[in-house]
Amino acid sequence: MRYGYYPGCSLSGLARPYDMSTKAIAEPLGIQLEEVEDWNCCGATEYFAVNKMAAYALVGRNLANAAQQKSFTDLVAPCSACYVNLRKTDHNMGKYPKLAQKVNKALEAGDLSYDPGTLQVRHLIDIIVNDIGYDAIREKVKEPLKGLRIAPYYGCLIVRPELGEPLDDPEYPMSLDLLMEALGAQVVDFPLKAHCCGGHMTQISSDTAYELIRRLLHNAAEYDADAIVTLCPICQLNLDAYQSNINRHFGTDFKIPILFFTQMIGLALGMPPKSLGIGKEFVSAAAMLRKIGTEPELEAAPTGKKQDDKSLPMPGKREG
Amino acid sequence: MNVTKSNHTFLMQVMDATLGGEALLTCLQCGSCGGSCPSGPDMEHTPRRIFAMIGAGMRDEVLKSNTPWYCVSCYYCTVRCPKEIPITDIMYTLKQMAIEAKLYDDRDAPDFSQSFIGFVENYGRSYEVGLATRFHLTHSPLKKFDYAPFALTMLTKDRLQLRPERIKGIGQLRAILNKAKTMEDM
Amino acid sequence: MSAAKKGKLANYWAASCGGCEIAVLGINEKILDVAEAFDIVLWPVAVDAKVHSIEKMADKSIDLCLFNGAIRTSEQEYMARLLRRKSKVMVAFGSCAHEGCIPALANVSNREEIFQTAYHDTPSTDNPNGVRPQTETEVEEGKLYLPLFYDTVKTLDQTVEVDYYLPGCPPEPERIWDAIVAILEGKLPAPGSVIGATTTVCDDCPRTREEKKIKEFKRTWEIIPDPDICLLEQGLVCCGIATRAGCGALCPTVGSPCIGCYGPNEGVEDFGARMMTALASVIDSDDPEEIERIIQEGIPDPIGTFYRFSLAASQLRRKTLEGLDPSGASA
Amino acid sequence: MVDERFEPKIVAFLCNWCSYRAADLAGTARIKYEPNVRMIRVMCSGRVDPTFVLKAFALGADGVMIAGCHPGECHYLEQNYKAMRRFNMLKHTLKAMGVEEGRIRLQWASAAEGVQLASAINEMVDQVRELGPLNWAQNWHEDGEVEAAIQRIEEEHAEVMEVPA
Amino acid sequence: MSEKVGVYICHCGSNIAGVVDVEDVAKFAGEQIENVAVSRDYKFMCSSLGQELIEEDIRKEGLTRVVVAACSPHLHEKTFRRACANAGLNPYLCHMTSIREQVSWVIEDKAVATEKAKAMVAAAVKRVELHEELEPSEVPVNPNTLVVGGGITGIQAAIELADAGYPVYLVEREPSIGGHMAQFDKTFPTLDCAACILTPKMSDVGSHPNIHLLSYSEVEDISGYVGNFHVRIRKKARYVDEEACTGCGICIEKCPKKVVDDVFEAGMGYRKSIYRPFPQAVPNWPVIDTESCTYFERGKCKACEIFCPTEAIDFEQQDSYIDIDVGNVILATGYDLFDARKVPQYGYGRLANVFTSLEFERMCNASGPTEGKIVLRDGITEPKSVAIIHCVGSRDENHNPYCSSICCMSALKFGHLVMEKTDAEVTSFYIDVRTSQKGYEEFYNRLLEEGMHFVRGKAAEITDAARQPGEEGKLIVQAEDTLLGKQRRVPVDMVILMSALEPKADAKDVGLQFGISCSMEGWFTERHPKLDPVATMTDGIFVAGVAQGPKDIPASVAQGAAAAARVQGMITAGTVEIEPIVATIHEEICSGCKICNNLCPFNAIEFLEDKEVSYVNAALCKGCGTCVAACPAQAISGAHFNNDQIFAEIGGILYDAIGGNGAKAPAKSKEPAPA
Repeated sequence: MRYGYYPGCSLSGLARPYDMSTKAIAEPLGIQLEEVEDWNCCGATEYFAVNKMAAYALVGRNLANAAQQKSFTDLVAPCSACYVNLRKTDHNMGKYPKLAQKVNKALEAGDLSYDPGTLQVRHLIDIIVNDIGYDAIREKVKEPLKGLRIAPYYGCLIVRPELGEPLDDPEYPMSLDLLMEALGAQVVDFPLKAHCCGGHMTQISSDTAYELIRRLLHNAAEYDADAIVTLCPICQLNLDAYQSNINRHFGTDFKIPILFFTQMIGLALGMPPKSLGIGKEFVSAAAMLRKIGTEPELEAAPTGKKQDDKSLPMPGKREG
Repeated sequence: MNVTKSNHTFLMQVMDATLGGEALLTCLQCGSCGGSCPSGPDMEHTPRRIFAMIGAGMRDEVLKSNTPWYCVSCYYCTVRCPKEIPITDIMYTLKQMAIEAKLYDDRDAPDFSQSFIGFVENYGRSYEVGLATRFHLTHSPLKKFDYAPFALTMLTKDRLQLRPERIKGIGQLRAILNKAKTMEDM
Repeated sequence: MSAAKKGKLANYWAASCGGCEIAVLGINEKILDVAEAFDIVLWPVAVDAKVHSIEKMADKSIDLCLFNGAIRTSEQEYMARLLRRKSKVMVAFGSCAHEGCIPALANVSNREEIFQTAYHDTPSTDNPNGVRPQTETEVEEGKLYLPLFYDTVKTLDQTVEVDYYLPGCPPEPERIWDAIVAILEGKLPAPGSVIGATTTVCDDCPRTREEKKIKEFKRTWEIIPDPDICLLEQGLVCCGIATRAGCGALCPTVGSPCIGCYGPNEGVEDFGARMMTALASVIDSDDPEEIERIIQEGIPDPIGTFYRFSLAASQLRRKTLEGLDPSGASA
Repeated sequence: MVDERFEPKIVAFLCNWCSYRAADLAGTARIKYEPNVRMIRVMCSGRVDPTFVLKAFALGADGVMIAGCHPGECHYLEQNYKAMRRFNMLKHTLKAMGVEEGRIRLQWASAAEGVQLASAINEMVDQVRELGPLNWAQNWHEDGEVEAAIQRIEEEHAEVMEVPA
Repeated sequence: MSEKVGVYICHCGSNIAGVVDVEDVAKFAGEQIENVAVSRDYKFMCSSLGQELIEEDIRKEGLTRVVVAACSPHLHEKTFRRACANAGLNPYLCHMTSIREQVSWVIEDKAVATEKAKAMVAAAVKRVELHEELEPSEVPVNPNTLVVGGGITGIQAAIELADAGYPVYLVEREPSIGGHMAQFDKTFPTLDCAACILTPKMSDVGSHPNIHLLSYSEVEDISGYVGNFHVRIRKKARYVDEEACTGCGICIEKCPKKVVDDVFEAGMGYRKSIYRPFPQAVPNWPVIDTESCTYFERGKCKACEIFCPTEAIDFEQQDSYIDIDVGNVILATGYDLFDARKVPQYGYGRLANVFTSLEFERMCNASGPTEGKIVLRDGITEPKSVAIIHCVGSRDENHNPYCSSICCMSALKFGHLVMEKTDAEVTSFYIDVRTSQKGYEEFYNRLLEEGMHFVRGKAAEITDAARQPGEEGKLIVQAEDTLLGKQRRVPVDMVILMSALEPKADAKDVGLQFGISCSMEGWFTERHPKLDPVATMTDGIFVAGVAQGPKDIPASVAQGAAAAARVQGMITAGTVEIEPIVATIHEEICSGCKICNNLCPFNAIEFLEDKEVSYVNAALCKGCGTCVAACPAQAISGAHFNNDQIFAEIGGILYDAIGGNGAKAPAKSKEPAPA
């Protein structure tokens, strides 16, 4: 099956492991991903706050570009924020013709246009559980994740808001639970599975953000989870990169690795952890890997990168 | 009672600027938004209260409050609202209004949004290193958070891009965004 | 029918195809009875007579005028007025005079568009100088006139008062004979009525009818209809439900849906409205989108479907002129 | 007044049970709305024959509204669905006739929706006002050329007849 | 022959005359509308003097038609029709046009209002000229009544009618009557025991000579019309011979198969495969549940048959059909409870100690699964704290937009019961507490005094994920305390969800079967929400109880009695008038195309096979006119709303527009009428 692929900014940076593992499992699962040409940022949760029309137009450019490629009708985004922005723009353009008119007027300035409904915007988990299916995955599993206790973490934007046909229940989703079970893992009850990871609050108010992250880690620890498995780059970042800070701040001792669901699929398919970007996480997954009999390979420290001539200058400090 | 176009109150402005915003008229003040909100405890006013304030025409107080900026876009309020008010989208509207009116007290959140957008408009992509550097040079939001070791780990884990990537069609994108910015909000 | 009481008969042909003329001959040898009963004072297709001889006749001196054809030029209107003045009984003969028929489908267009098509745009036209018919032309001897070509085709009764209508495209010979007999015997219905049945084609149609529920309107080429079941129930838009009986259900009997040439039933003011309302009523859906789809896909040409014969006689008579380019450039 | 505002004439067919009562309610509540709509009561929106609408246009209406109970709330159970089907069919035909969509409107209004009915009327009046007069009869006036053309024929014939045989 | 029309313009005090120039309108009608013989304006047309004015003109001036331009016909059409009839004019030759509701009350500009009034009067005159004399027909009323639904509403209605001496057929779908009320423990606000007040009424029904109780039965088909309905009832097989069974209960005792009782015990308790829903069931014959019965599953067992002392068990029993004739029907089919699983954030079905209101009712009930003890799902632990969540599925656009009306009071009742039976703290999470009936506010006050806590805020979620000390092992209710403007987390042991009342799942089908309409949600629609609350648009079909909309027991009982009173009125009158506004098919025009036959939801259109034409049964026809509008041959005419009348009305209402013939209707040449 052929899909348009919109990786989004995170996957080429802080969520590189997500990108690596997605591409690694695509082939064995029979998924062909065709990257949207010259895609731009989706605006995350920020652009809509500053200028809605520009935000819609920003996403509109991606939809228009993707629709032009014509080799696919389903556009897949692995990042929740990208997914919701692409889907919201397509959905609202369809629901409010006036909006579609305006977005297209803006796109006209770049010789583009987009007819809402042309593309079906879908999240990666959607195509894996619905197009491929639990049974097909179960059949492909070579190394079942036996004995692994996993807290499935959906975060917000995969299941909310409801834009058209919902992907899963907005309050108590189950698709990732069932997928992890299909991989042979033991899924723990994780009541906070669709609660917020703090999102951009890490950048704005640490008190708020840390508390939100702590709740999640606390809840997963209560159920003795070996790992939290996520579907979203920001969720992964917030739970992983800030975990040591949380421990320092609250005097706790969480050591829960945070992995992408695609990495777990890769492990179950028998792929070497490194090829899945495992090892790049802040909180080591080594203990978890040992539990399923996979020895982690240590990530070699990067060699000093040589300065590329084409690189752009760093932006300077803002005046005032 | 007269069914004619209503005068342009703050409430009307907020509703007009938000797709589906007219549902705000039916707010029951039940508080399921405030009860659901992950950052509710840290907000100056819960979303419910913000709606009451909007109805009361307390424009400046609303736009000055930290409430919209503390919205994490989790959409719990939106899916739970018994009156189907697009609460998250209203928060976006309030942020935009606050920026336009320069009425926010706390600069951190709006500046973060604008720094982010600055990158998007310059490069077509967001760029964490630059964003963080720029943001941290002007603010110190994570007072308890030491940015340097964080960045170093990211770097050693090959999870940071060292240079921003610029899309090919940046000119096209800017033309589109500039055109969009001339338009009235929905 | 003695010679002493011999009446005067006029037949006239305005905007129509000529089929009505043939239909008159379709009464076969009975035409001799007609000739015996009437002096034919005007019948351009068959008998040599001059307009000015009619003009000279005293008013109401023609006993019966069978007028076929719609009114689309000033000349036809002139003739209609003239014959009305001279005739005791004026019969709108056939669908064109009755309700406009095919010529009136031109009411979806206007004069300019029609001229543009006829004198310029058709592939077979060679008109390098762009010549167009004019109502006035200056020649050495003086001015020459052509009749005015109307934007809107009219029925006969929109032009002059009509006593009776004989529907059909063309009227069936039997019905023509029935009418002539009725006229001769003075057994005419009240003036203004249609000479014909008061039921619809379904009454004569041999097909069996069960239940009308339509999920999809089909075009004739899409299915081979079952020979025994109502065509409408098979999804074909058959106008027999709304069309006055009189033809003997010729078309539906042989598997072709009725197209409505006999016009509406007694008392109906708008044939298309009857078809629209009946068909819409039996659409088997309560979902607005599905209804929309069934209609859009099933009835691509509503005017041609509902007003094929009756556009001029309908309430709205024509497509709005406003939507048409008065200069004809859009044609 | 020089540029007098165009005041469209709109005929509304209201069902006896919901929408006519909504109009009653709008009155009782003293809700002021555009005076351009003139109402005709029928027992059910299902009674509205497309001929009524066509006739109203032909007789000079600039717009026609059909109002009935909300789907599922018809006092005759489901007859408003028939009204809806006919409305769609009629709209389709009127479009082909060149009648703008805004001139015909199907409005659901329950007996409690006086305000909604009044707003719908205001909205429609605004819309039709923008569309301008329909003036249907104007469509077949042939710019008044007919009589002159016929007179020309009469004159021509008179001339011919004067020629001695 | 031209008609002589009298036109009367009412001032309605200043209601009309304050805006409309009534004299001008009267003058216009008299001078410019053809066939108007008399045109007057008068202060109050509906007053007896106003009516006399019309009567006198009919007698003296020989008026043949009357137009009254005044208020809405829904208010005074009957008044003026009666006035005409008094003067010997057929009442249907009178027409009203509403220049108050549609003109003076909605238009401010006097000139514009006067113009609109003129158009409406012109339309009325044009229309009334074409009116025909109509006569209502009369049919006898069968004194039998069908009551559908054996809950408290249906029971009340049946007893009222039976006591008055009229035969009643009471049809109940379940094996026993009693309905939801039989499941309850106490009733608010008096805290009477529900069973104590209900069971005597149930046994009354069981033994009343005028009541034919048909339990475990459903209405299969209904035809006919007011006064004369024919009903077919399917009696489902009980597999117990009612003649032979004594209700001794040995079969139940001996049955080896125990299953969860999802109906009466709301899933909280068990019953046998042969069972009666509860001990006081009426009738008390048991019924075999074939889904779980071992014999029906595997063809073996028959323990019940073996032990039955009267050989009443009959495994071969089949459904049977009973045909009855009744004059009226009362529908009291009740409600379903909203499925709280549809609100996943409240965790019902996932979090053990979240209960629905019905589960809690059963728990409190002394004859229920816990014998009245309030305990957690483990069956042992008494809760130390209980939260009650209001508006679960009510007042919520995601589920049901309406208020379920009983939950606030039930919640207070539950609060009282918890505090009476345990030491637990009770906290209610509400949006508004609605206590608008007699004694209700007092009950609220009593609970405040008893120490029940109230948090104003819709519960956002219920979770078992502890966040802070004190929350471990508890259910935490998170909500905004809107009176404080702060988010609160209240840890409790037990949560009770006040689930919404919903229309029966098959309410719309039942509505269609009986020819009555439902609201969008599925509540049966009454004829008039205020003035005719138990009648429906279909004569002879009445609704009562929650089937018509959420209401509590007193209101349901009142409606049951009201419906019974309406039926008694019909029976006492003996005959019923049928509105003459009906459709007629003209046989000579009808070609039998069968477009119309399916369009009538009242099945009034028959197809006469012998004549190959369709035919309208006037007694069944409700006069909507849909078939009239649909007939492609225009073979159907609708009395009082025929095409010519409506065409004339359209012409009149557009009298000042340029029409299709270029003519300005209606001109008139006669001399002015006397003012």
